Amino acid sequence: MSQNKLQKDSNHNPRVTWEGCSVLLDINDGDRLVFARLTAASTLKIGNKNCSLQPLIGYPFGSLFQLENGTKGPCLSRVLPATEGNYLQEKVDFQIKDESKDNRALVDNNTAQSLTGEDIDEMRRQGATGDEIVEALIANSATFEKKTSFSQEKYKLKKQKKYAPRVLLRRPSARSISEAYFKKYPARIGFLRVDSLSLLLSMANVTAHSDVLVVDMVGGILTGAVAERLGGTGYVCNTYLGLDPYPMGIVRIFNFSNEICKRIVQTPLTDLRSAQNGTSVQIGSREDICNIKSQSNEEISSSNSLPHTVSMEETALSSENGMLDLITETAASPVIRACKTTKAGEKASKETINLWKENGFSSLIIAAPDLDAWSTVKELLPLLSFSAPFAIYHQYIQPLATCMHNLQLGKMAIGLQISEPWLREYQVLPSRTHPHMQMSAFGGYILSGTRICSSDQPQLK
Amino acid sequence: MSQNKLQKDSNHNPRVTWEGCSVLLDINDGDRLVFARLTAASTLKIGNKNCSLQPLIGYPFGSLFQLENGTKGPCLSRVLPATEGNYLQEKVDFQIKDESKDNRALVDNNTAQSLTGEDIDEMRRQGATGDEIVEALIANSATFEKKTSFSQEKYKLKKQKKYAPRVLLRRPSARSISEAYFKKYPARIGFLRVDSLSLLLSMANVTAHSDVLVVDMVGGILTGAVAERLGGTGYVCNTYLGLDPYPMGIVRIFNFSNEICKRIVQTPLTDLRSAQNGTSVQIGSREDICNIKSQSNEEISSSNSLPHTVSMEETALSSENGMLDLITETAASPVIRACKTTKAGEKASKETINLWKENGFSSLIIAAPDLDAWSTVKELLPLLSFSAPFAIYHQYIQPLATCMHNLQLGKMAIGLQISEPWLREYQVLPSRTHPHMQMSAFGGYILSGTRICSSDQPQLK
Amino acid sequence: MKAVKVVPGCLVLESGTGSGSLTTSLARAVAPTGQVYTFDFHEQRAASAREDFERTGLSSLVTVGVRDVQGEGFPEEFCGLVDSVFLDLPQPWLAIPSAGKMLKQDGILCSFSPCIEQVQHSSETLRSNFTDIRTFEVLLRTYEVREGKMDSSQGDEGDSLGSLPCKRRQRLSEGSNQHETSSSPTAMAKPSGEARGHTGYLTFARLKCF
Amino acid sequence: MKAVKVVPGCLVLESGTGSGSLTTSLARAVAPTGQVYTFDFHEQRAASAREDFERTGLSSLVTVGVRDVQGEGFPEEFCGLVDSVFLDLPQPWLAIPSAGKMLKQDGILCSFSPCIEQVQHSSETLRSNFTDIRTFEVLLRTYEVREGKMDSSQGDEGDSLGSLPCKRRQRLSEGSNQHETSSSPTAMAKPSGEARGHTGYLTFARLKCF
Repeated sequence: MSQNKLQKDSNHNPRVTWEGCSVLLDINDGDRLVFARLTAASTLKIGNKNCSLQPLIGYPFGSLFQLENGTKGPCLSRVLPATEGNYLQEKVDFQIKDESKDNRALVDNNTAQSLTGEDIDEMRRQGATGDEIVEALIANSATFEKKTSFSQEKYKLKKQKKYAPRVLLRRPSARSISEAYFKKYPARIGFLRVDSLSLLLSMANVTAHSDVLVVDMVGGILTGAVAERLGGTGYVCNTYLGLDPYPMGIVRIFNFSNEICKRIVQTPLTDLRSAQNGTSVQIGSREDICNIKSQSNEEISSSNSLPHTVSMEETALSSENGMLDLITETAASPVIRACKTTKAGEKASKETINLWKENGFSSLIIAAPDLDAWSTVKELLPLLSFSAPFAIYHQYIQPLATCMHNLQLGKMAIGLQISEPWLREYQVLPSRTHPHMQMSAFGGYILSGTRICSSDQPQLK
Repeated sequence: MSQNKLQKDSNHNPRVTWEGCSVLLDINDGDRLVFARLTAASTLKIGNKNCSLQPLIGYPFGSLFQLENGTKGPCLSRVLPATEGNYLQEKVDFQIKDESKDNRALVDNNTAQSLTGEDIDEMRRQGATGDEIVEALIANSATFEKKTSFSQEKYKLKKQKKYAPRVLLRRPSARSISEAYFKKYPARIGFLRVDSLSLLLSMANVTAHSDVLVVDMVGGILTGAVAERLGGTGYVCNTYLGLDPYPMGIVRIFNFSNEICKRIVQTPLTDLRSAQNGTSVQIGSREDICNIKSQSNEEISSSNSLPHTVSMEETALSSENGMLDLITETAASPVIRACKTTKAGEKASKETINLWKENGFSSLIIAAPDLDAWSTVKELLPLLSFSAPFAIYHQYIQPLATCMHNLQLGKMAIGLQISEPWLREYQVLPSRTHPHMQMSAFGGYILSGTRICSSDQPQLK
Repeated sequence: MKAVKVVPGCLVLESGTGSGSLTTSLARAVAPTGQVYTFDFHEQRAASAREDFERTGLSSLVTVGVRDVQGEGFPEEFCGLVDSVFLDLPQPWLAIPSAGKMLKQDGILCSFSPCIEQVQHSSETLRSNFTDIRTFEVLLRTYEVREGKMDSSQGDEGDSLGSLPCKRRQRLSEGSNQHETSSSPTAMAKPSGEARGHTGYLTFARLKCF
Repeated sequence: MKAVKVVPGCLVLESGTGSGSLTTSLARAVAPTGQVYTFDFHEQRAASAREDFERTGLSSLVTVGVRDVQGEGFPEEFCGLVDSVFLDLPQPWLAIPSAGKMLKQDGILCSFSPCIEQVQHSSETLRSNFTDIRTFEVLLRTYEVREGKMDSSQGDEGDSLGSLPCKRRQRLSEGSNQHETSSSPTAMAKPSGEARGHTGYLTFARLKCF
């Protein structure tokens, strides 16, 4: 693969979106989460309206947009900080110290609203903005004034989400990507929660210039997070058993520069294990096969363009589940895409592999729900340098307990520990502070330790 | 055993201590926890002083006492509510909204106190109270005024604990007893935390008139808690494998009336399991053996008088570990003791056993760290009536997982669930609210479910 | 947890009644000789709870009253007679002084609140007449048990839109290390995915002895 | 968790330095091209941290300053240049306005506080210039692994004063139910008894885009 196709990415201001960049769209305050690539032709369906994503190009990440009726149909226009400020200020003012009203006297039914669907359609035709419709709904609600400030706020937010939906432009990063996946499709990332991911990296001591061996059967989120942390130094070596590399499509959601992409390599375990004395012929022949494999893999990704091509779904705006859609540009701009996606996951060079064989990897991270922890660790641990740390994630504790026990018996590692991270998010609002009522009770388990020299095991020299 | 020996316990006001009653003494706000029986002769060692517990007789549970120098040596005298009120009020006033002082300028060393040990001894000889000594120490501290209010409070409390130790008179109950044991000797109650114990009872649906089958290898805390909940109705049948009943000395710490003690019986599993068609001869012969066993057991208890006869230990007053001592009267008053302790744990009568065989127990609770969950459940479940709930506690999840899996496969139970209770205690103080920094991360696991009819298993008719 | 100090024969007050689920467990705990008096501001809710207790056979143990306990306090007739008071009110601190009057010496108050500010305010109010003021959060985590080695750890999220393309199961050749313990049992437990992260805080306090 | 948004090349501010443990992980995260500026009020603590960074070879990545950030804010020279600000201060709300000025568009602030009142006050202050204000509590639970079936579940409390008198281990005759799965694996995990129940709350916020 040529390395010099349209290498413009180092010119991008990473804080401002550019044509072809990947973004995370947060619709209506987390109700829906959509990964998209911004091109002139890409669109997003909100409610029953299709709107172009072009207006999002060139704006800083963190900008907020609102769906308005433009002259040429619905379009996203930026919400100015002033407006947003007022909006939030109101939100805060609503919270009074000790709630004095309550819902005792309130009988809520559907007759309270005198504005009909037809009235609203008429307002729209006359060019009313979403905010104006929301205000009209409040003015025509018989019960609004009787509600507690909390219920008023809820009512207003509900209407705003329906008639003036907002889209927040977020930068894809290990944190935002894993949060989005965990919220909607946790199984695709092996239920690896953001704090567990972060803990894996810190327990495996991933830092600039590390050569990190990973087994990533969690869609690429682990590989991406390690690469992000390495920042174009060292290597993340994504290894696999058998002939086919594990899919790592999530890596392409990061807006990695070519410098970073080059540091992400895929290597079959057989190549890493082949006799320490480096029979390069053997490696060479394996490499040919794998190259073909990885190319055909790229073709698939190319036609799908993003790892999980999910058709846009009509989403009830009141949905509390949230939605993670991965949308694809309808008319593709293949050049830009190619520039973003070709580099990550190439085969490691013979020289690099030989260097690893000589020095050992500086750490190991395994996140492979389908592999038995102990048999995997047993094979991979000898590839590490001595005193290299490792961290193994699993959903079940028992395989890790067995693995830890065997590592202890075999005197293969020290500092062994099984940890379980707990993450509780809090609602912090005046007079209304408490942990979230719903939470993920489960962040999985991590076995961590440090490799030592063991007489039972094949050794690196 | 005669049932009519000195049956005066129904005359006791259960809110006021009486001669011979068992109490929980909380010394210096949880620093030490001591179970004791109040008699004219029983003493408690605080610091290097022995003081009589007699002054505690006849006072309401919840009363607070302070160690003072009486005319005949150290003695406990009641702290009047007014004093206590002021004391606590000060404590509250100390807390200011946003701490403005900090410890930046403070250099704390041991030269700050100008009062010597000799000075203090001299004050004592002149009859100064503990409170007066504490005040003198504060007045003679060079750094006290410079401390933050928080540090001042800590200093004062530390001195008060040393020179004017306080003893809080608490009523032994399932809650206070299990909290005290969990704090100091968790292994003696199989690490069964108060919320786990409470959950066991509610999952097994223990209520008045229940016939509850228990396997209590946690010192009797489970048996006691069930008996407390039954309040003199139904039965708690404490069963055991082999010939010797499991020790349940903790039951004697509860101040159970004879009505309640009668409802606590011990029966070997062999008796409960013997052929459903009730060969009473067989039962009779077993019973004889067991009666002897249980009598010899009583002799042991009698001579030991309380389950864990721990000699009083000199305890550093600054100790943060807390201390749980079980003290015994030096000169015993055997009549009262006998009245309190003989009844619990007799053999169930033939009639009762036959009734259980016919109707089945109404629930089952197992807390037996040394038994395999599945093999125990397999034997005991058939003794329950259909749709009877059961709850099994264990420190490890794996035996419960295996047990649950086998119950599912054998279609022996429905509504199966493994739960793990979490208990977080909070410090709630103005500007200083947070969960406790140290907590028991571990309350064990509970497998609960409902017995159903299964074709694979021997059935009750 | 809430009912841990309630034993047969106790006289217990509760406000508000709400769905009656705590009332039910309190009634079962005081049976056969105790009594539970529960109060709710809502006439309708009280009536519906009363019906429920009829149906579940608890009506001899429970009396349901309509009363604004935050505003009026508990009825004076219970003064000094009560073993435990349970509060589940938006502003529990308003009912605490009255609760204190109702309790016997050494009686226990338990207040349930979802928000920490309610706990802070209540604890502040409690300090004048109560002692042993302790606040807990109680959570229950449940586990799923599955059979098999490394099996079915994915793909039952309820969406078929493409769990990981790679569904194959691979196993490295099992080594023959003599020390090795058996690899996996056939039943494995794992915490259930979604849990109730919070219901509320429980504050317990004991009336000071006078 | 704290450093999750910090990547190589970032410019990061921190106050206070404290023991320097967060500084160290920040430095490792921004390496090789980024920089961490950390400030502490205590001259002595700053000096000792500086020595530590010399010793661990991080001094090219970390600059330690003595400064009362609550009183004076961060140095003006960093205005609008900073990727992330980390606060571990008794009154973080005093430093938040200055932190907001230092951050780039979309920059992240992270504040660590042990008490909920600090979180409440900080969140209140953050609302004027920040968005995505989220508070987390992070806990780590560790497990012990032991070998054996039903073994050694008691008696290593460190006191010999009489754990349960009955130490025998009894097993019921194993039935031969054909369905049964194997009874116990040889390695079993159990949570470690005492855990750090709380260290503090982490509040994250993103600077509003202007």
